[in-house]
Amino acid sequence: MSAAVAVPGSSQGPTARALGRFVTNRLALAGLVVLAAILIAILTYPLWWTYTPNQIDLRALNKGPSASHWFGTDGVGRDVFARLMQGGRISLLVAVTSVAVSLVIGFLVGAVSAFSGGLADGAIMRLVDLAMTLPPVILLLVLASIVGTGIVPTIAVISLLSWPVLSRMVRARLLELRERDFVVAARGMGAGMGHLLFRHGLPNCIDILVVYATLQIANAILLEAGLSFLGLGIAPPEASWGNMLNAARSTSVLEQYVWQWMFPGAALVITVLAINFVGDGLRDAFDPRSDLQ
Amino acid sequence: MQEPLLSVRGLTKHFKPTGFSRGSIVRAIENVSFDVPRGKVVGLVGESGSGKTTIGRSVLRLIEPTSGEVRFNGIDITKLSAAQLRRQRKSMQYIFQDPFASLSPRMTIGQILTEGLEIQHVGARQERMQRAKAALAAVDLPADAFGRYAHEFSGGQRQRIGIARALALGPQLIVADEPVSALDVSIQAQIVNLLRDLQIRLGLTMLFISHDLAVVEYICDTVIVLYLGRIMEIAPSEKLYADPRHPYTRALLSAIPSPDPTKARTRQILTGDIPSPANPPSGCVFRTRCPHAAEQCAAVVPPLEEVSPGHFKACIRRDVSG
Amino acid sequence: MLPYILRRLATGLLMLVALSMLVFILLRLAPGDPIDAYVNPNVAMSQAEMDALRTRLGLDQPLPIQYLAWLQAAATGDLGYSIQRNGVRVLPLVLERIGPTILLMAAGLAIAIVTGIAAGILSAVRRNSPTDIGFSVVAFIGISSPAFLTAILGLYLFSVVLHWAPSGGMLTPGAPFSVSDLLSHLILPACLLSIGHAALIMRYMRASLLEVLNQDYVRTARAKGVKEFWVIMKHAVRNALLPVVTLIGSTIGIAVGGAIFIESVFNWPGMGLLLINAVDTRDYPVIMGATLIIGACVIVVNLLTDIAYAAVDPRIQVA
Amino acid sequence: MHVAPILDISGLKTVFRIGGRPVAAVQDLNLTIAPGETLALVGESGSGKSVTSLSVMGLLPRGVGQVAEGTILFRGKTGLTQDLTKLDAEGLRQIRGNDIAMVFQEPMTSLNPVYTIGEQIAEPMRIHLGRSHKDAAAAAIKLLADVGIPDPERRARQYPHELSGGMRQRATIAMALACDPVLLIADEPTTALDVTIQAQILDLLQKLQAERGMGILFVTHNLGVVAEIADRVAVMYAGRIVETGTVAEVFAHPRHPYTIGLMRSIPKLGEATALKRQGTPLPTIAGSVPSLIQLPNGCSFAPRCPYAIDACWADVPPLYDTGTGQRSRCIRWQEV
Amino acid sequence: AQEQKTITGGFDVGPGGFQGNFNPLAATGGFTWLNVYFEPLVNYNADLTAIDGALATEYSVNADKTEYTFKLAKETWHDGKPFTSKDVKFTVDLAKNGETGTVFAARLNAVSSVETPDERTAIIKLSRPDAGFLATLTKLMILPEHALAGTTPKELATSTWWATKPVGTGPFKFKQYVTDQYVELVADDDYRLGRPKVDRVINRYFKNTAAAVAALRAGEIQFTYVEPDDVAVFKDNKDFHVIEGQSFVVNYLGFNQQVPLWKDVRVRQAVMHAIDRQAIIDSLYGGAATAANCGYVAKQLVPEGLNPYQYDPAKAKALLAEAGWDKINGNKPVTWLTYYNTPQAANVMAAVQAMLAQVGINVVPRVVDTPTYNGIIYAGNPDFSQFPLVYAGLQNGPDPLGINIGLNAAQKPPAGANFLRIDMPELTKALDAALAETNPQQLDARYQDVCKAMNANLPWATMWVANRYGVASTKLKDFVWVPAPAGGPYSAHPEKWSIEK
Ligand SMILES: Nc1ncnc2c1ncn2[C@@H]1O[C@H](COP(=O)(O)OP(=O)(O)OP(=O)(O)O)[C@@H](O)[C@H]1O
Ligand SMILES: Nc1ncnc2c1ncn2[C@@H]1O[C@H](COP(=O)(O)OP(=O)(O)OP(=O)(O)O)[C@@H](O)[C@H]1O
Ligand SMILES: [Mg+2]
Ligand SMILES: [Mg+2]
Repeated sequence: MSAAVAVPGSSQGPTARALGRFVTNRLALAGLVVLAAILIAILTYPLWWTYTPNQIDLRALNKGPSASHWFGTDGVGRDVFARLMQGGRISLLVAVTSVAVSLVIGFLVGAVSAFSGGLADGAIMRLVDLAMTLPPVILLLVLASIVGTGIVPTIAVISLLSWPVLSRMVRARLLELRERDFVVAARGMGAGMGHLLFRHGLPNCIDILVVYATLQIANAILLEAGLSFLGLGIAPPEASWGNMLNAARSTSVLEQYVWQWMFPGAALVITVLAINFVGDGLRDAFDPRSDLQ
Repeated sequence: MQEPLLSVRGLTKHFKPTGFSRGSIVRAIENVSFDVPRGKVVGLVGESGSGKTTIGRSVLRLIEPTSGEVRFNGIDITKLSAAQLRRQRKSMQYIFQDPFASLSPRMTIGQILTEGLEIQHVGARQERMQRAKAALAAVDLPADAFGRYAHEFSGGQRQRIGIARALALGPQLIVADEPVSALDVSIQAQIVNLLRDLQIRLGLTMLFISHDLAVVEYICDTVIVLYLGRIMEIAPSEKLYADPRHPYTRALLSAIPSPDPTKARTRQILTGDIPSPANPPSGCVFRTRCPHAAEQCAAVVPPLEEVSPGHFKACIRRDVSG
Repeated sequence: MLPYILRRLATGLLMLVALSMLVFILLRLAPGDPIDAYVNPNVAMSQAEMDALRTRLGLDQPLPIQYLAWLQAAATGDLGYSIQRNGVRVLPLVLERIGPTILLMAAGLAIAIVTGIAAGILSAVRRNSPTDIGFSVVAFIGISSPAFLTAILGLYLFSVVLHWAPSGGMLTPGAPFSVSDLLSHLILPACLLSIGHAALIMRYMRASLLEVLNQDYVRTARAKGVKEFWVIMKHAVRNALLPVVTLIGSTIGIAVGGAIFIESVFNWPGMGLLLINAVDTRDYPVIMGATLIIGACVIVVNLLTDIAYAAVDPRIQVA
Repeated sequence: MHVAPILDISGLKTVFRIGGRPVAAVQDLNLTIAPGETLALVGESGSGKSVTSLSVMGLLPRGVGQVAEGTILFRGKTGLTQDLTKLDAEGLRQIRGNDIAMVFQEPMTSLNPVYTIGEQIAEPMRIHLGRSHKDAAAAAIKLLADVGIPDPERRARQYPHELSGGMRQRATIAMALACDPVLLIADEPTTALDVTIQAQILDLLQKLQAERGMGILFVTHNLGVVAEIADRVAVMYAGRIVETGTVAEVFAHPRHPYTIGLMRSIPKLGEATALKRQGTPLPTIAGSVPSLIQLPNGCSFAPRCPYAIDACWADVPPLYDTGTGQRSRCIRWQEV
Repeated sequence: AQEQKTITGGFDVGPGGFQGNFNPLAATGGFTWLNVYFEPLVNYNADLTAIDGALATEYSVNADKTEYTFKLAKETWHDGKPFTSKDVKFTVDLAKNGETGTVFAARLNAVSSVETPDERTAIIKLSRPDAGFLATLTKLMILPEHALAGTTPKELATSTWWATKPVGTGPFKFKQYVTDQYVELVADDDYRLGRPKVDRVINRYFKNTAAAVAALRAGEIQFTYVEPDDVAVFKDNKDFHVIEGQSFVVNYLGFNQQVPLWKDVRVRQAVMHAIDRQAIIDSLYGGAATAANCGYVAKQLVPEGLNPYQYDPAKAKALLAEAGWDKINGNKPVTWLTYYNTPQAANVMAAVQAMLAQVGINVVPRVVDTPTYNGIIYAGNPDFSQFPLVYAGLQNGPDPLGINIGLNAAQKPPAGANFLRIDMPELTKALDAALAETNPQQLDARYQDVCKAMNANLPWATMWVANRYGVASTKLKDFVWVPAPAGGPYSAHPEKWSIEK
């Protein structure tokens, strides 16, 4: 009988088509290229860069950018470029993992709350409210003592701080979704919580999750910087972009040795922008309907 | 006589205002009773807001009825636990009005069709695919639709997919909520034919909801006319069209525009809008728009009376219902 | 309306009790108490001396007793004394800070709202144009700049280098009060504070307006012959504002206790500065009092946001 | 007698950019509407009815759709005839809402939720007629009364969500009539409404037209509605008009297989019972509307047409004049 | 009206400050500022080399060091009432009463009585000699009996008097405190040493050193403490005058004796040899620090022939090998706890860490805030694994016995602050001897013994005593500021401070 309305490329599988949509998005591609370049540089720098991040040189303090030290040196004569690369590893690892963890927590809490409704919903949301009303400094202070420093504790702390806002957004979206016909249909077929969460809730929150994740990556990197004030975060002298930005607390660094914070700052902004564009691209690519545009 | 597959008694649903919204309780349906015999199609017609969807969803317990009982195969499903209900769901399925909203935009047709089977743990993956493909074939869609997304199909095709999804589980009862209202005329007829065909072939029992009396006529054995959550008239379909007894039914029939420009227009236009179900008129709810309303209509809630075998109406003005 | 507000306030009160309990427990879990904060490690003090101070402050009592005593007093409006500031009662101390905080917040948010919304509108209307991309890039720089860096950079640039604004505080010390003096102290921290918020508001406004521009009623407005400018400003923007109102609401909630960096760099005598000082010195009563008041503000602001939402959107009824 | 039409569309082609490629949503379209005349534009979903109306209004989504060819001559209140496709944005804006007004399909979404009904009705009068706020508000109340809304003072102060669907549609009609337009474009104004309300609205439109004498372009997919309201009808299929003529002629002697199919597939009250008894299915048109991206070469209806012959697949047939003022885009029009 | 002469400064910025607390009985810092409106009986001179009279014009001590007689100056309180010996007695009694929230109670333990034979004489009797007694008195601000006698000691602890209308005898009178913003003082016209040259002194509060520096450069304040890092900005600027001075705090790596790592002195020696202190001083401190081979760096306290522990990584490695470091710990990370959180400290620690890593000691810095640090080390039941090694500082002057509390075996908590549980008999003996020494001429020799014991036993790996900095506008004349630990006290003579237009 009648053939389906043909759409270009409809002969490929869903993943291939998502990919196809992604590669036609120029900004997203540019973002991906930048991101890939940053990642490759970060991962391979020990192979082609002379300096190591923690190698001090007390005779070459605070030297500006030069042929041998592209991005200059810092207050103990460490090579800023090497620290930027090493710091990128740490910062991105911390940011990406903590965002992933808080995505999971935030999504699950919000989705379970929305789909269970009633008393459970009320109770969960009050808890979320409580978590949001609590000033973060206090939470940080306590976590600082319980978990100490290091990558894993840092990830744990950042994840724990950031999920409540997300769970609210997820809940709002899913409360609306819950009444949509295709979800009603799934319930009409006897779907339980797990099915609703992952087959319907998750795919339909992708845009929220992507937007949140891209914004949160920047936030996580900055939060990590803030943590070191409280004796949390990445222990010095291990480099992270946040740590490096923190050096600008010193007036002389801020004014005279701008390369010590400008470069990590720029790296952060560029990465966040790239991630954002890639995120936008991914969101569109995951949306099968965007073919229609 | 055989026990009906579905028997609804005194079904009532009141929506309570939630959260922000002020306002009184919405009496969406009030004390509705009817039977759907096995293998038959019962039509439910009425204007927007008359409570058709509410009945359809209460019957499958997609929303919790306020009171009343719904016997399916003799079991009162309003009393089942969540787990028991989930098992029952296999044998009762829903078809939605909006072919755009009822299919997840993020799932392929294959995923949509096997979803129910997966939930009900029917067979292995292979078998589920088989059954889904069979359902797809039953609604005349090509097998290559399996890997595509809903938005790549026209409205009529989407509605077929919705039907296939309901069929895949092999239900005994189908509640079809305005399955053709959103479709073009030329497609409407295709879908009605398809449903009719499937119903006969598979011996399905169906509750067919529509606001369009003309569509209902072809597919239904019995028609229930609903107004503001109350049943106005129940009749076998031949009788209803040939001899409508309730003033509301007659107004409804006459309001349908006739595609024949030469036909003399003897339309009876109802004045005003449907009153709010939050604040329904006393007595007969239709009296505010009824050309025959009399004083006592405000006082008495008209009972459903049998005017001829199988033909019931709820109107106290015997004189005008000729 | 009134019963609704009362109901919300009642739940709010319960939340506050839960919050106080949580903060109390968290504080005791945190390392270091007020006495530890008191001691300059370069000028050592004996532990016996420290313990004597603890006893005087009742910090040696069992925790539940300490909490109940606090709660009982709090119920009568007595939030106790600051440990680090001699003789200062917590309640007035905290209340004194609300004014400056609200002033700074209000100014910062006003700037953020105006610029964020304006930029959001321009971006959405000129979607994918250089203007749009430019605004987006600026917004992302705003979002990814650490607060302390913007604060310190801003301070240096505008105060030290350009001499456009005083370097901190709320009023010139020792000078008689004048509104212009207050404003001159306010403008710089408020602007710096607005950066992050403006960026976020801009992103949301843009998304929301793009959504609204596709709505039927915008087409209806065009069909009526409404000038394009007014189509956007009158018909689209007001609807697009609705989700932004919620965002702003939650921002205010967070911001009441939150402009810690700006307040500490500019020495703005607000809640953030009070709280961070109190945390630095483990001034338990002040921390408890400040979180309580911040919590109360958040609850009230949330309520106000909901009411404001209903005011902007006639479809929502606050019952 | 020949009255100069107020609207004369000729050779209209409107294209959309879909996936980077231009796709013609409407092409080769000719239409005229005389003063006081109602022309019904019928066709299935996606056939280009709304695109046609939006082309006239100059409201095609910017950057996506645009008029590629053809002229839209319109004679407004001033008596001056202008080609709307050549007008600049400001010129069009002055005509919109004033000379040409439009009623949209969805009464739920085409009113702005945050302004009162009265405010929205008054707006075009303030814009085009320079009325003061007070005057316009008073006029809005009168218009509400004209379209049969009881208690208009109170309704004018209410917001759209406080009105029922039927009332909202009346309000949008009132809004369209505010400046006494020469031409009213009604894009499926009753599709979203109940039959009882639809009957009320159709009645209202007929009454208003009789009073004000405006031309109406009535877009619908319901042939029953066409029969009730229109003088002439144009049937669209896949972006082209396939048949036009007076309502009486076309309904009596449809000259295009698509029109025939369409008319047959409308369930007629009381007849279905008979069909059911015989076990015959309802008559249908097989298949579905083709995608604009992949139109067949020749007649776009050929794939679904029971009369199709090889020649149908060769070229797009022209509109044949059947001699009775009726036109059909079918090479076999004489046989059908 | 004539333009008022005002000096505005950040007097409580930096480690010597004590913002927000106005009760001098509870003060553990901020004496520079307190001395502008209060006065102690005796005070250090501005070189911190001797204790001179302040409110006491002169004082004498009896032979067995148990009776101190003070001749009091003629002065009136800011409210016009005369200052008498009654006030001295009242103040000392108050300071001994724990209920007032005083931090002096333990330090004044030895005081048995205060006698007031006449209005201008006060005699303080001790139950036993106390070498630190006069140093303690420099921090005890004399309080007006007439204003406070009506308040119970307990109420005094939480009285608002301190921050609203305190009455002192100093050159300036308290005018107002604007919470967390500033304190404003005005000249006391009848100050006994002459009316102050300026009309007002304002102490502005800064949470952030960087903000204070900005205010200084913007010309809004005329003085503040600055971090060593920031000095460079002012060094060659003719508008500013950099004040440099000893911090009197010795920085050290403290070895926790409760963990098995540092039992062997060779390991401790290795740490000393592994760190190139001179390089760090030259580069990271810009030369503005003095390497310390014991707790002292002042010439008269440091004996000849100390082991200089020259930078010698090879020797360090050898020592570690001898001690069997591989078995003791090897390459496992050792937490290095500190409360120093300035950018400079971070750099120093990075350098030290790198140097220790070279010889095979893997330390991992953990920077926490002061309360956390104190909370960890002074915990009732401390978790020693949390601070096997600390980076800290301890006051070594102007009273050299300041380090006793952290090193004497008798000062293990709870008695004192020897939180590292150092128990080195030779050192304890040397400290006790210094404490008991009553002959001032012999004191330096005793301190040299302490230094020798430290140098040999290495309870700490002593690093250096760094300089501290203040920056004043060149408009300020006769301005005295001394970077003393905890902000003094010392005689700064604020009445002589003046400012150019
Ligand atoms: N979740 C709900 N909360 C409150 N009221 C509701 C809810 N669902 C339905 N109603 C109200 O119940 C009444 C019946 O609604 P229902 O959807 O059953 O009507 P319907 O006959 O299906 O109408 P339509 O033809 O528009 O689908 C309406 O007045 C509706 O506003
Ligand atoms: N904004 C758009 N972008 C791309 N294509 C469009 C757009 N609007 C309309 N089209 C295409 O133009 C064709 C005609 O659409 P139109 O809206 O005119 O149909 P219609 O006859 O009004 O249908 P309906 O009865 O559903 O309103 C459709 O194929 C549609 O896909
Ligand atoms: Mg319905
Ligand atoms: Mg349309």
